[in-house]
Amino acid sequence: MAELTYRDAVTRGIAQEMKRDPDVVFLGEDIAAAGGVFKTTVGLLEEFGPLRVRDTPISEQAILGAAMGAAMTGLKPIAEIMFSDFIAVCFNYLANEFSKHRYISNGQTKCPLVVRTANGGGARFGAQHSQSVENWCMMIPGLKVVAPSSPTDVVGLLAASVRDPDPVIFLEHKSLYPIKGEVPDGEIVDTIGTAKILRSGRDATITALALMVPRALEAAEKLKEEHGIDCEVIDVRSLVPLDTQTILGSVGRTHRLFTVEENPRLCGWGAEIVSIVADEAFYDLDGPPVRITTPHLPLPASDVLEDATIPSVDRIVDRVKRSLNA
Amino acid sequence: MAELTYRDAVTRGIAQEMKRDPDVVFLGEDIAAAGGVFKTTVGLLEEFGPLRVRDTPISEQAILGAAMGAAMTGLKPIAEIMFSDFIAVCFNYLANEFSKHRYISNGQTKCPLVVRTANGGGARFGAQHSQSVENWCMMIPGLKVVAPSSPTDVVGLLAASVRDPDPVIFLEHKSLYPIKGEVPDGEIVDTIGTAKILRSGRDATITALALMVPRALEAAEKLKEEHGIDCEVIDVRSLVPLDTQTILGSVGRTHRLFTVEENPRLCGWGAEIVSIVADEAFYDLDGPPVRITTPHLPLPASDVLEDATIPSVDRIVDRVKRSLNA
Amino acid sequence: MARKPARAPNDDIGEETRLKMYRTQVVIREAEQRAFDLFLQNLVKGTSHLSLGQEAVAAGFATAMNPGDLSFCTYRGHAHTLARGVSIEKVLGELMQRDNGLMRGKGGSMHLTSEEHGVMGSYAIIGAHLPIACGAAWRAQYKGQKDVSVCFFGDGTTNIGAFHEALNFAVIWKLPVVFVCENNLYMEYTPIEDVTAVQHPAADRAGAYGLEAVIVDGQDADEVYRAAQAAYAKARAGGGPSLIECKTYRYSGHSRADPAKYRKPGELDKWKERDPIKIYRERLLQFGIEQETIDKIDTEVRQVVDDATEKCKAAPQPPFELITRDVYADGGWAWRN
Amino acid sequence: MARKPARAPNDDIGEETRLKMYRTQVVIREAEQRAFDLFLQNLVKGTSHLSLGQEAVAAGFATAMNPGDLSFCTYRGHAHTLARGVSIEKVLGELMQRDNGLMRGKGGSMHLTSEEHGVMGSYAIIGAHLPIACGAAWRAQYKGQKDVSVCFFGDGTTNIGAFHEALNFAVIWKLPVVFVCENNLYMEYTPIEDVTAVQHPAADRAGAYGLEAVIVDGQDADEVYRAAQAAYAKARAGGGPSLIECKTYRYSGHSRADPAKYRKPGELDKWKERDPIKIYRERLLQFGIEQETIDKIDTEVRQVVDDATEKCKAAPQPPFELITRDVYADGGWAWRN
Ligand SMILES: Cc1ncc(C[n+]2csc(CCOP(=O)(O)OP(=O)(O)O)c2C)c(N)n1
Ligand SMILES: Cc1ncc(C[n+]2csc(CCOP(=O)(O)OP(=O)(O)O)c2C)c(N)n1
Ligand SMILES: [Mg+2]
Ligand SMILES: [Mg+2]
Repeated sequence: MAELTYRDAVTRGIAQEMKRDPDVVFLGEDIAAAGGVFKTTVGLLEEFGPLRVRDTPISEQAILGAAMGAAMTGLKPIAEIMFSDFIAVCFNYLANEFSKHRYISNGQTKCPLVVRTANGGGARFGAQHSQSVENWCMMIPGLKVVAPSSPTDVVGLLAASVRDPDPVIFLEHKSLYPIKGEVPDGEIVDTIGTAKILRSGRDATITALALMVPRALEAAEKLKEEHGIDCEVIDVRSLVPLDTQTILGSVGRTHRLFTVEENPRLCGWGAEIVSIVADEAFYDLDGPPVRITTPHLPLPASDVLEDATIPSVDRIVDRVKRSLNA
Repeated sequence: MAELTYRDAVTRGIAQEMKRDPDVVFLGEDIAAAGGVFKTTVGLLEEFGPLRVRDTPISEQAILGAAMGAAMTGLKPIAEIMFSDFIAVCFNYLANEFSKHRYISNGQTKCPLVVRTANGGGARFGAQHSQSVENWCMMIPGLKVVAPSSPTDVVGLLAASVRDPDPVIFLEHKSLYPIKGEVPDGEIVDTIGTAKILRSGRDATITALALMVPRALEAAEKLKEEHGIDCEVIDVRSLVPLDTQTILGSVGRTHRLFTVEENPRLCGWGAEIVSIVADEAFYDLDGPPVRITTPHLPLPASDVLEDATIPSVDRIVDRVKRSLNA
Repeated sequence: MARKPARAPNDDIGEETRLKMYRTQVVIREAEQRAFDLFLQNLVKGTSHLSLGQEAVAAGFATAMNPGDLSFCTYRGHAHTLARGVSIEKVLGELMQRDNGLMRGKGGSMHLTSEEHGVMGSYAIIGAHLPIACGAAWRAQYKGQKDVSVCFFGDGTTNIGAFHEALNFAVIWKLPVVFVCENNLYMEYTPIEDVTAVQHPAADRAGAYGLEAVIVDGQDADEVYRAAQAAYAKARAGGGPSLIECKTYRYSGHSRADPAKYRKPGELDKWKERDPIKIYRERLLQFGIEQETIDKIDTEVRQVVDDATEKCKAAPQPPFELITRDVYADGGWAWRN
Repeated sequence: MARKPARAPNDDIGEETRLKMYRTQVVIREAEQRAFDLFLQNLVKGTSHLSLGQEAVAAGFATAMNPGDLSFCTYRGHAHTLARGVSIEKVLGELMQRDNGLMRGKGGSMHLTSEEHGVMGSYAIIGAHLPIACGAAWRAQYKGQKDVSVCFFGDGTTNIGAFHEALNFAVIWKLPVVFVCENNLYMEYTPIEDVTAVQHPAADRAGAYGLEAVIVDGQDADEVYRAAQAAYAKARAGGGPSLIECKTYRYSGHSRADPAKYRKPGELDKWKERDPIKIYRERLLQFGIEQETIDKIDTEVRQVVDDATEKCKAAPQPPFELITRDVYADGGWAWRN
C-alpha cells in the first residue's frame, strides 16, 4: 500500500501495462519530453524510450487515426487527447472509425486502443477546456467508456482498458488529479463494466461518476447526519458496458433514484439510466427519478460562476431532501 | 395548395428565404452547379447566382467555420453538410464554436446560421452514411435542433430556422425526400420549439421524429384497428427547444409514454424525454415509459438487415401492445 | 508459331508481371461493368462507386506489392480490393448485400475489407483513412516489419484536414506509407480545379511536407507500377513516405445515382482514347505477347464474372443474427449486463 | 532643445504611427507583466497565456489596421486585444474573472472578445478560428465592405487540419483575410521543429495554396507593420489572402503552469537581446524622438496598469444571474417550454 495521487496513478497504470506488454505504445501532444501538461506521464519517456512514448504535432485526427491503424495491425496504443473538449476535432474517429470497423468488416478487424483524456470542470478554464463529455462518448455504439473516481480505480481500470480488445475512452477527471488515496502494491487489474456501491443506504440510490462521486458521498453523509436520509451511493465507473444489475438491484432496495451528472443535461448519461430504471423497475420506484446535472449551458470561466454551475454537495443534498420530503 | 415532395420543399424553403433576405447565402459541397447529391438544391444557383450559392471543396470544417464567421458579421448562412454522419469531421464547430460564442462573449456576438444535413437510414448506405445523429446535436448547449417529417413542415421550419437568431441544426431525413404532401401556397413560416399532435388518442402517447413519424402514425392506426389501442402521436419536430408542455400534457391524458427513436439507444433523445416525464409526470404514469430505438449498434448495409434494425411499424405495434397488455 | 521474346531489351517489368497486371485490369473492368449492369437491374443495393477508366492505378500499385503489404481504400475501393486478389464473387456479393458477400452484406459496397488479402478496409468518410494508414505503418516501423501501407484516395480528398495531418505526421515519423492520389478531375460532381488552390492537388502540396512532387500517368499500368516500386523500396529502406499523384479519369458517374452531366464536352471521349486496357493490350503485343494469350485472359475473366454473378443471384440474404454480431470483440453487442 | 526631424529621409511610417506602435508594445508588456504578477498572487484564475516577447507582432498588425478591420485571436490573445484599444482594466478584470472584465468573467482569459473594437473573439481550440476568419472575410467580399479579417495563430497550429482547409478555402474564394503565424518556436512544450515536416511551418506551406512565402522579423514592429500594410492593401484590392510567418519568441512559459524547462540553454537570453521594445526604443531615438517622450509613454502606461489593477482588485465577482444568460439570442437559456 502506498499513498498515490490520482495523477500519479495514471502514470503508474500506463507504466504497469507498458512493462507487461511491449506492444503497448503511447502517443500524444507534449506527453513524452514534457511529461504531459497535467504531469500525468512524467518519466515514461525515460523509462520506455522514444520509440514507445512519442510526442506528436497538434494533429488530433492523426493521433487517433494512427492509434487506430496501429491497433488494427497489432499494437495496443494509448493515445492522449489533452483535454476532452478536443475530442470534437477528432470526433470522426470515435464516431465513425474505430467504433465501427469491427462491425463493418463483419468481425475481421480489431481496434484495441485506449484514448485517455482530461475531462471535466473545476479548473476555471472556461467553456472550451472544462466540459464533461461522457455523453459524447457513451452515445456511440462500439465504444467502451470508463471514468474512474479514485487512484486505485485509475490504475485498475486503465490496466483493464489497455488489455481490453475493444476501443476504450478513458476519462480522467482533471479536478481529481491532485486527490490522494491508498493504492495496493503490485499489479492491479480491474474489470470494466462493473459499478461499485461505495456506501450502502436504504432510502435512495444516488449514481455518480468521477468528480461527482466524492460529492455524492459527502452529500450522503450530510443527508444522513442532518436529515436522517440514508442514501446508497453507486460509483458507475463504466458507462459502457453499463452495470445495470447493480443499479437496478439498488433501486429495488431503495425505491428511489438520483443521478449526479457533470455533463450538461440534455441526453446525459443520467437520462439513459433513468430511462432504463423507469422502464425496467417502474413498479419498484416510490417516487420520481431525479437528475442532478450541470445545467444545459456552456461553462462560465469565473470560479464563483463555475462552482455554482456544476453539481455541488449542497445541491445534491438539497435536491434529494426536497424530493424525498415531497 | 400544390403537391410537393419533401425534397422539393427543401428547395422551396431555401428559395423563399433567399428571395426575402439578400443576406441569406448558401454553401456546401456540390450544392450549386450540380443541385446537390440529393437534388434538394436544383435551380438555386440559376436563381440566386454564384455569389449566393457556392460550391465548396471537401472541407467541412471550412464550411461550418466560414458559415460561423459570416453569421457573426452580418450574413445568414445556410451550410449543407451532405450526410449527417459527416458532422463528425466538423463537430468542433457544433460542439465548441458556434454553440458557445454568444455565451463566451457575454452576449456580444451572434451566430444566426443553419446547418442543413441529410440524416437517417433506409438507403442501404451502411454504417457511415445512414446514421441518425439527432442526439449528437441535442446534447450540445447553445444549439437548436429541428427535424421535420412533412413537406409543409420542411418549408415552414426551414424558414423559421433561417430567421432564427441562433444556430440551428436542420435534420432532413434522406428516406423522406421522395414523399409527397400538399403544401399551402405563398410564404410559410412555422415556429421552432413546437411539437404537433398528429393523432389524438386516449391510451398512450407516442412521441416520434422525422421518418419515425409516419411509422408511428401507421402503427397507431394498426393498434386501433387490430388491438383497440388508441394512441396519441406527437411529432416532436424540434428537439431544442423542446415542447415539453405538449408532451407532458398528452401523458397527463393518456398516462403512458412511448418514444420512437431512430438514433441508437444510448443517450438518445427519447431518454431525455423519458427522464423529464418520469420526473415531472411520475404520478401521471400508469406504467413504465418505453423507448423503441435503433439498437445500440452501427447500421448494417444490407436492406434486410437495415430494415430489421431501424424501428418499424410492426415493432412499434408489438412493443406498445405488449406493454399495454402487461 | 515461334514465341516472341518475353522481354524486350531494357525492359524492367517482364512478361509474368505484365500478364498479371493485364489480368487485374480486366478483372476490375469486367467486374465493375457487371456491377453497373446489376444495379440497372436493381440487384445492387445502396450505392456503388466504380473505377471504370482508373484500372491501371489499382493494377499497378497492387502488382508491385508484396504479400503482407496493406491497402487502405475509399468507398471507390472495389478496384483496389479486386487487385489484391479478393474474389469477384465476394465483391459482387457484397455489392448485392448477400450472405456470400465479403462482409456478408454488413458493410456494403463502400467498406470492402479483406484482412487476409491485406485490404485493411475501405473508408467512406473522406480523408479518414490517411491517418489510419500512418498507424499501420507505424506498427511496421516499431516492430521492424517490412510491409508497406498504401493509401488510395481521390483529388477531392486533398482539401480535407485529415490529409494535411497525415502527411505531416508520416514525414516527421518517417513512416513506411505510400499515399496515392487518384486525380480523376472531379470530387463528386464539382471539378477539382474549381475548389483547389493549386493545379495538381496532391503533387503541388508535396513540398509542404518536404516531399518530392511525383506525377504519374495513371492510364499506363507500367508507369504506375514503376512509381509504386520506387515508393515501396524507399519505404522499406526506411526512407519514409511518398505522395504520388496519378492522373486518371472515371468513365462512370461518381456513384450509381450520377449521370455525370457536369463533364466538359468531349472530355470522356478524349480520355477513352487513352483507355488503360487498350494501352495495355498494345503494350503486351509490343512486348511479344500473343493476341491469343490476351484473348484467353479476357475470356477467362468474363467466365469468372458470369459464374460469380450467378452465384450471387442465387445467394441468400444475410441472416438476421448478424445484426447484433461483432460490435465488440466478444462477438456480441452487449452494452450492459 | 531643438526637436529632431520627425521623419528620417525615405521613412514610410512616420512619427505618429511609431509612437502609437511603441505605446501599444509597452501596454502589452506592462499589462502582461502585471498579469504574471497577479497570478503569482493567486489573483488571476484559471489559465493565462502571455505574449511577453511577442509584442511587436500584435502592435504592428493592429496599428496597420483600419477601424472596422477584424481580429481573430487565440487563447494567447491578450496582446492582440489590447492592441486594438481594449482597456487594460477590462482585460485584467477578465483574467481575474471579475465583474468588470471584458466578458464579466464568463469567458475567461482564453476567450477575450470585444466586438466594438473589432476583436471578434479569441478561440481556444487550435485552428478553429482560421475558417471563422474566412467567413468574416466572405461577408466583407459579399457585401462589398472594405474591412480585412486578420487571423493570428501559432506555429503549432499549422499542423492541424483546419489550417489546411482554411488556407485552401481563402485562396479559391479570394477572400480578404490575412493569416498571421506567430512562430515562437514551440507549440506548448514541444519544439516545433520536432513535429513539423518543414523548417518554416507557415511559409513553407504557402506554396501548397499558391501563396507567396512571407517571413517577417517579428521582433521589429516596423517590419511587421510594413508586411501588414502590404497584405491589407492586397486584400482590400481584391487580391485575396496572405499568409505571413513572423519569427518571434515568448519569454514566459506557455501558460501559467509552465516553467519552460524545455528551452535550449541560452535561447531565452539570445532572444532577449532582440527584445522588441528595446529595438523599438532605439528606433524611435534614431528617428529623432526624444527620450523624454518615450519615458513619458512608459510612465503613463504604468500608471494605467496600476490604476487598472486597483480597480480590478476592488471589483466584485460576477453575479450568479450571469450563469443562465446569453445562451440564446433572447438573452436566456431556455431549451424547453
Ligand atoms: C467527410 C466527407 N465529406 C463528403 C463526403 C461525400 N463524398 C463522397 S465521395 C466525395 C468526392 C470525393 O472526391 P475524390 O476525393 O476526388 O474521390 P473520387 O470520388 O473522385 O474517387 C464526396 C464529397 C464524404 N464521404 N466524406
Ligand atoms: C485542438 C487543440 N489541441 C490541443 C490544444 C492544446 N494546446 C493549447 S495551446 C497549444 C500549443 C499551440 O502552439 P502554437 O500554435 O505554436 O501557439 P502558441 O501557444 O505557441 O502561441 C496546444 C497544443 C488545443 N487548445 N486545441
Ligand atoms: Mg476525384
Ligand atoms: Mg508556438
